[in-house]
Amino acid sequence: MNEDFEPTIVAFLCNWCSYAGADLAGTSRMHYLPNVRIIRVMCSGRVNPLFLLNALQQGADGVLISGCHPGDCHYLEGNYYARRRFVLMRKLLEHVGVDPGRINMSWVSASEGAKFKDIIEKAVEGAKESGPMEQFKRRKINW
Amino acid sequence: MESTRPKIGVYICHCGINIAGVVDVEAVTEYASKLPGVVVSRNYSYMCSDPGQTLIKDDIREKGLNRVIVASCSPRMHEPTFRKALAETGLNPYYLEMANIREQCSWVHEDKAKATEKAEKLVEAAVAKVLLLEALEEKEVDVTPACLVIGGGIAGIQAALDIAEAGFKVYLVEKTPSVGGHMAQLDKTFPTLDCSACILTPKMVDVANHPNIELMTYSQVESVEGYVGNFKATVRKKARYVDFDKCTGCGICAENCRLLNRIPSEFDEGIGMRSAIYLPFPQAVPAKYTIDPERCLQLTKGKCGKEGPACKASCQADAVNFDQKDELLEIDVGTIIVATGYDVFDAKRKHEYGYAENPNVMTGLEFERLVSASGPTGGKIIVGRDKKGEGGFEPKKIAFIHCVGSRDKSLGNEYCSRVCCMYLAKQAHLIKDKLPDAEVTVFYMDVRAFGKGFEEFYDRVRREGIRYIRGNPSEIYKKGDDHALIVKVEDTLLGTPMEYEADLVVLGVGLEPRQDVREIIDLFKLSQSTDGFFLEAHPKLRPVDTASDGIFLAGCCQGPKDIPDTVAQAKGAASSALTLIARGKVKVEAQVSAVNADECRGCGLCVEVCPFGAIELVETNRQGNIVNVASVNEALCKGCGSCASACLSGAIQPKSFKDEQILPQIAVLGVRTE
Amino acid sequence: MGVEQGTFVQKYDLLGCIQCGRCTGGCPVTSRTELNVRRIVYESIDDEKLEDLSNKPEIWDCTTCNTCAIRCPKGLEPFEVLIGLRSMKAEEGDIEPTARDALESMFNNGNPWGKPAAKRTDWMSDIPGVKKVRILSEGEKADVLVHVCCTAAYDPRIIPLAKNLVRVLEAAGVDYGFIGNEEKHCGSEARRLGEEGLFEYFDEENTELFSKYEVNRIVTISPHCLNTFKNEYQNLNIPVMHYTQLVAELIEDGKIDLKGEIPKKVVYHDPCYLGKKNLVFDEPRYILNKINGIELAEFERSKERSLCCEGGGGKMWVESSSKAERLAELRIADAKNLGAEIVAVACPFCLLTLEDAMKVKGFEEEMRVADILELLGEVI
Amino acid sequence: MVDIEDLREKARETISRDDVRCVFGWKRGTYGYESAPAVVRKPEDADSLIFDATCVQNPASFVVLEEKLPVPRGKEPDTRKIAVFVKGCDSRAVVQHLVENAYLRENIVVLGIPCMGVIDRRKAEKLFGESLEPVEAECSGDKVALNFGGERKEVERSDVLSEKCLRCRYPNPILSDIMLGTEVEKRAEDEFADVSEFEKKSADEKWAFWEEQFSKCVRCYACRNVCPMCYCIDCVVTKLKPQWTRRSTDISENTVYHIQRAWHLAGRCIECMECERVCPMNIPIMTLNRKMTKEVREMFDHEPGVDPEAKPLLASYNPQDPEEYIL
Repeated sequence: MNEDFEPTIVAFLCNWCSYAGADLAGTSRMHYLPNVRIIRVMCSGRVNPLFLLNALQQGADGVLISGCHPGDCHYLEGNYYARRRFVLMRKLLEHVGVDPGRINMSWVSASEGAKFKDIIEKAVEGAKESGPMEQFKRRKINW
Repeated sequence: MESTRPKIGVYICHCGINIAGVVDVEAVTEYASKLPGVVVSRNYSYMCSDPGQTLIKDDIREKGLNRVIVASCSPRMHEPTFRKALAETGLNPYYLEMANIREQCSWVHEDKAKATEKAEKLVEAAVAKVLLLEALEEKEVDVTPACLVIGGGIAGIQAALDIAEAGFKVYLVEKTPSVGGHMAQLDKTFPTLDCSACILTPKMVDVANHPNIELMTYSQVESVEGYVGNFKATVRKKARYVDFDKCTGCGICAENCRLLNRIPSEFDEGIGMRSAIYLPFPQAVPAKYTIDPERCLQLTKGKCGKEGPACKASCQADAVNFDQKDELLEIDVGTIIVATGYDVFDAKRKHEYGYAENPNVMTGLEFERLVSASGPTGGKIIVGRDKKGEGGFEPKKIAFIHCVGSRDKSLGNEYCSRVCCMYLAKQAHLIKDKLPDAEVTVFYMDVRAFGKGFEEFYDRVRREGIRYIRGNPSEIYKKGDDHALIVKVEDTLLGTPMEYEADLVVLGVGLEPRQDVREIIDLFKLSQSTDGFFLEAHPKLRPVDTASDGIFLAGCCQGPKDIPDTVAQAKGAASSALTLIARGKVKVEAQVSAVNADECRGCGLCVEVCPFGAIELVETNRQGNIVNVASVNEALCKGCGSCASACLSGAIQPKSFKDEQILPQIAVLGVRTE
Repeated sequence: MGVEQGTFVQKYDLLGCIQCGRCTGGCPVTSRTELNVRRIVYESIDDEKLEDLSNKPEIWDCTTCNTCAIRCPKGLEPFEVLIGLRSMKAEEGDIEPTARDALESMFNNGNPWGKPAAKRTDWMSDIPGVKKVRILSEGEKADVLVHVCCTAAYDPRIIPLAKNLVRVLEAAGVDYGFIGNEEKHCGSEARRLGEEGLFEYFDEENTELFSKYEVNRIVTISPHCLNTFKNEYQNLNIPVMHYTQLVAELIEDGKIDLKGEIPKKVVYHDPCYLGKKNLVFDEPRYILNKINGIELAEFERSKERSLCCEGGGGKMWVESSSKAERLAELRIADAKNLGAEIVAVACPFCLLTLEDAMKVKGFEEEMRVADILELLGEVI
Repeated sequence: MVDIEDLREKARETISRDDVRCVFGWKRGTYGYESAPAVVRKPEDADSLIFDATCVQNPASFVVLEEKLPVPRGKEPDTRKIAVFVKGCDSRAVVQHLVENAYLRENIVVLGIPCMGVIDRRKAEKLFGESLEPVEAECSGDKVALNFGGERKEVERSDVLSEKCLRCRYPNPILSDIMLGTEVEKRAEDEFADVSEFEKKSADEKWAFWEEQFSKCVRCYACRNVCPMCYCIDCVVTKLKPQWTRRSTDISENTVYHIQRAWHLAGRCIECMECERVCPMNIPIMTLNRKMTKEVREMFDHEPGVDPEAKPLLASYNPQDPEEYIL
């Protein structure tokens, strides 16, 4: 594992639980690594698995999708759909040779600021172990 | 798409030093100024303040801004504030995008350079997205002018009365046969020592008699559908096996019941007994008898004595009816108040206190019944009575124990229950009052007398000669055959372990989320905080709201509270519900999904996925051919966007969260900074 | 000797303590010694004080009975702080000679009793109805691997337990085997005497030893071995159970025929390491109830509230400073008051301490102390 | 075995119906080991129809791809049914179409053909070289007889049949309005040995394999175009707003294209293997699809294209779905 490598992770958080959990980590001043960049969506069910491909293609070294715990989805069942989609997408990427450690999914509720911090640390560690994602990173085109 | 070129204003908030202390706001301002489409980039100490908002509004008016980025706190905090500011200038409020550089940047990172760089990226992503945002129209739907209140304790009673008084319809649904809740079980209330029944029972009668309140006791909500303003609830009215209209509440039936005084009374916490046909307590409202279907011989065995059920035979009003069935009622309401209350901690879970083994170890609530004038001993403090309620003795040495089931991680209840310190002080006082010669000792960890008049009361109680020993007992066991209980405890101020002998121990049991909390969550789609109680929308600013619009919380279902706090929250919930009802209209989500009918292939995956049934396939004419395409009902759509991820071609998209609006964010944020 | 700054605070989560006093309030030995575990936890927060604390003789009075840990509302384990303090002394070798000898013997002979390793299987002879006890060879398969434990292998008073267990296993047709002379001390007492390094040595050695056989589960005679294998070994991936759990299972499956009868009033004393520490409460009682004739009584303080006999935590080798009445004697007196004729236990240490207390009390005529294995031996 | 005359007669009867627009089937090609697709719009067109082991194509693709031309003002749209000949595997496409509301059951006529397997052109060419003549082929038992313009050659079934046929579990159409011939027996189970074998590779080995494969791709989109399940009006891989994938054929875009394609078939692929067959660059496309098929079956106990009443996999869920990977 390259300790100096600072991975970039794109996180998709649902507005109601995980984004609120991330806010709580903030209000509780829990320090975590700055490697994760958050994109807010209304529900984990909104996260199109193709976003994940796009993020890896843009140069992200890992992705995180986080939603409400099963049964707690603000939209009743979006997280259940997300769970199916990402377990499959993860398998597909694994089959192509992408380290599955780059693809993280979690359930973080609005009250789990501490868990959010842990998840960030795990995701960063996972991406660090996997190393820089170069496999299908988009090459700069110099016209 | 508007034809005008985007003119973006970027506003970086210092939030005092909350942001500026970690993030170099000048650098971010400079960075933002060079981003495509940005015409003005500023920073200011508090963007949410009046002058901060004016700064934005002036720029919109003077510089013709048509897109605004505010980089400050979480959008969950101030998005509505800034949207409103945009709207005041006539700009569509949905041309706003926020970058969260406080909760998710300055507050969580220490490295200033990295935090600044992240803030720049977050602003850049917001710019990338705002370029593609569209103007959205806010729509309103009518609000059914009625409220459903669940739970008939003091919280539900107060909320129902407030709404009914304002002139609107209330359905008050209570699970047990009577309203009153836990407050009805209490003897006196701290710190004023008002008689609980004296202040509560008039309100109980009021809810029953109020023309605007439909009181549904012994009833439960079975299902809830719909959305803010237009909920449809199904309520099961359980069979009482007593004709509600005929019963006069005379009680002759109960006296004749073959199980008279054979069933532990829930109201008396099992200290007193009741019959199978019963009124929970003398002041119950409604004063109508109910047959316990799990205990009644006729209902469980199909046979009661040789002569048949005595209750039926003795009832002069002919009210007993064993053929009664549950009824299902549908009600339409605009708002819902959840006031389902709490359970007291089950002291059996603390084995070391021997609650299950020793009858002279009792819970605080049991003690309330013991000391209450309406209780099984008529208010006499007599313990150790036999099953028939005879015998017993007056305790001489009484120990009270704080924090039983509260502040205890090993039991999973880390929180403070907020009422135990004071109710134990009150109970200690009541003992001194009734048994002046008794030795009363309170074992505590900390005394939390934070409320109005609490500290004064605690002071008074101590001066009455009640001994407070700092140390939480570790175990209680019985010594020999007499009543003596040994409380093993350390006086932590002296550092002396001791074996305190008592003949009555009262456990200051805490408050817990109700056993059926999961069912209520599933019913109303509520969330739980880590302590298991229901989660409010914001811990400070929206303490009665839930994440579901139109559903409010009142009382201990949201967390332990004393009576004044419960009543205050109930009034708050009533006022929130009334705001919606009185206005008569409510804004519905503007960020709903929309279908591009030309691209939709009509597969219906979105229809399957939509949890709100907001999408259907409708026939449409595509160049002369009739085809099916998806169509969104905007009143039902909540904008979650699950449909968009299911759609293979991207033909359905939630507004403000479209693929084409998210991909540019990914393009900015996904780049690794080397 | 140096303790790194803040090590104690972090290792034992000392800042979580709210000084409620439940640890001390429940501590069985506070009534007879100077030990105040709450206060030690409080003072341990200050690194400067650790050395002084470690010099206090009462830290050796703790029996590690786990009561303080199960009572702690914040989920801390106060007694572990005491072990931490002990280890500061053990590191220097500045401990009681008896304890030091025990530790040395553990390292040299694989047992704390100063007995040669070669004699570890001597107990296996002369077991009624059993010709030869099965010793597993490397790679051999068996359902159950029995760990005898040092005390049951060497102490003449405890050897009958091991013998009776063999008889029970034979009678039930269990596919079992022993390790033989290679068997070593579990390390539990080494750890409790503060010798963390020695404990780690046993952890590694024994884990490797067990992995040489293909067994489904390990069964122990002593709850102390059970606890350390189950909860303290880092990489042991074989399920571990106490003999009472196995025997209860065998009785339930109808594999043991309990023919005999013991028409006595029996009270069962929960060993701390079996009960409070591993929550095995029901199986021993189940077995006793299945023995014909036994009338089972309960101590007022039983199960989670059971009173410690003071045999654990290395106390076998460290004499207590206190002259007050021993807890074991209290326990025997309680049993007497209940009218019990037999005090049943399921732990070699409990057996030794309670039996001793019974003799001190002079109740030998009216009652006896017996391990459940001995009672089983009388009825199969 | 299907009697060709019977097949043509059935086609003739079908196209003669007033409510049928056309019939899709197969006709003899002009060269090689594969027949050509055929559209029957008049009764006499049916004379050219055939069915034998060279009828590889999945005609169900045409049912969804049949263009709905703009209807001139004042004219009524053609709402007549489309008829289609299907083998077992082809019928699964029809079933999955019904699950996805691609058309209504009453709008199609399905003519089912039991099938003993079809030829893999690449295997045949390895054995016999390219053929400039159209080849006829007949399966019987374990043998396949090929007829090269009168010259008959018999080979083992496994030497020349497509892999999908060697593991075929649905040789008979799952649904049909009109059945031809007699049902044939299922000869195999699918244990996904090929996928399991591939899974054993390390991540680096996997990527090395795919990097080589994907870099061959010329992005002709033949795999997408032939797929019976790819029938979006505007495909995400070629969309410009938003642009998910750039059109350049570099490894990054090619990889993403292939993952997108496999992803969009997750829980939908009916294993007709047309994508791999048509690939001019011989990319083993099915290796991705089959991974998804295996996972979908193992994790969700779901098999697409076998039950017209089934819920689409990714538009349904089970609260007990696997989630070990969730942090």
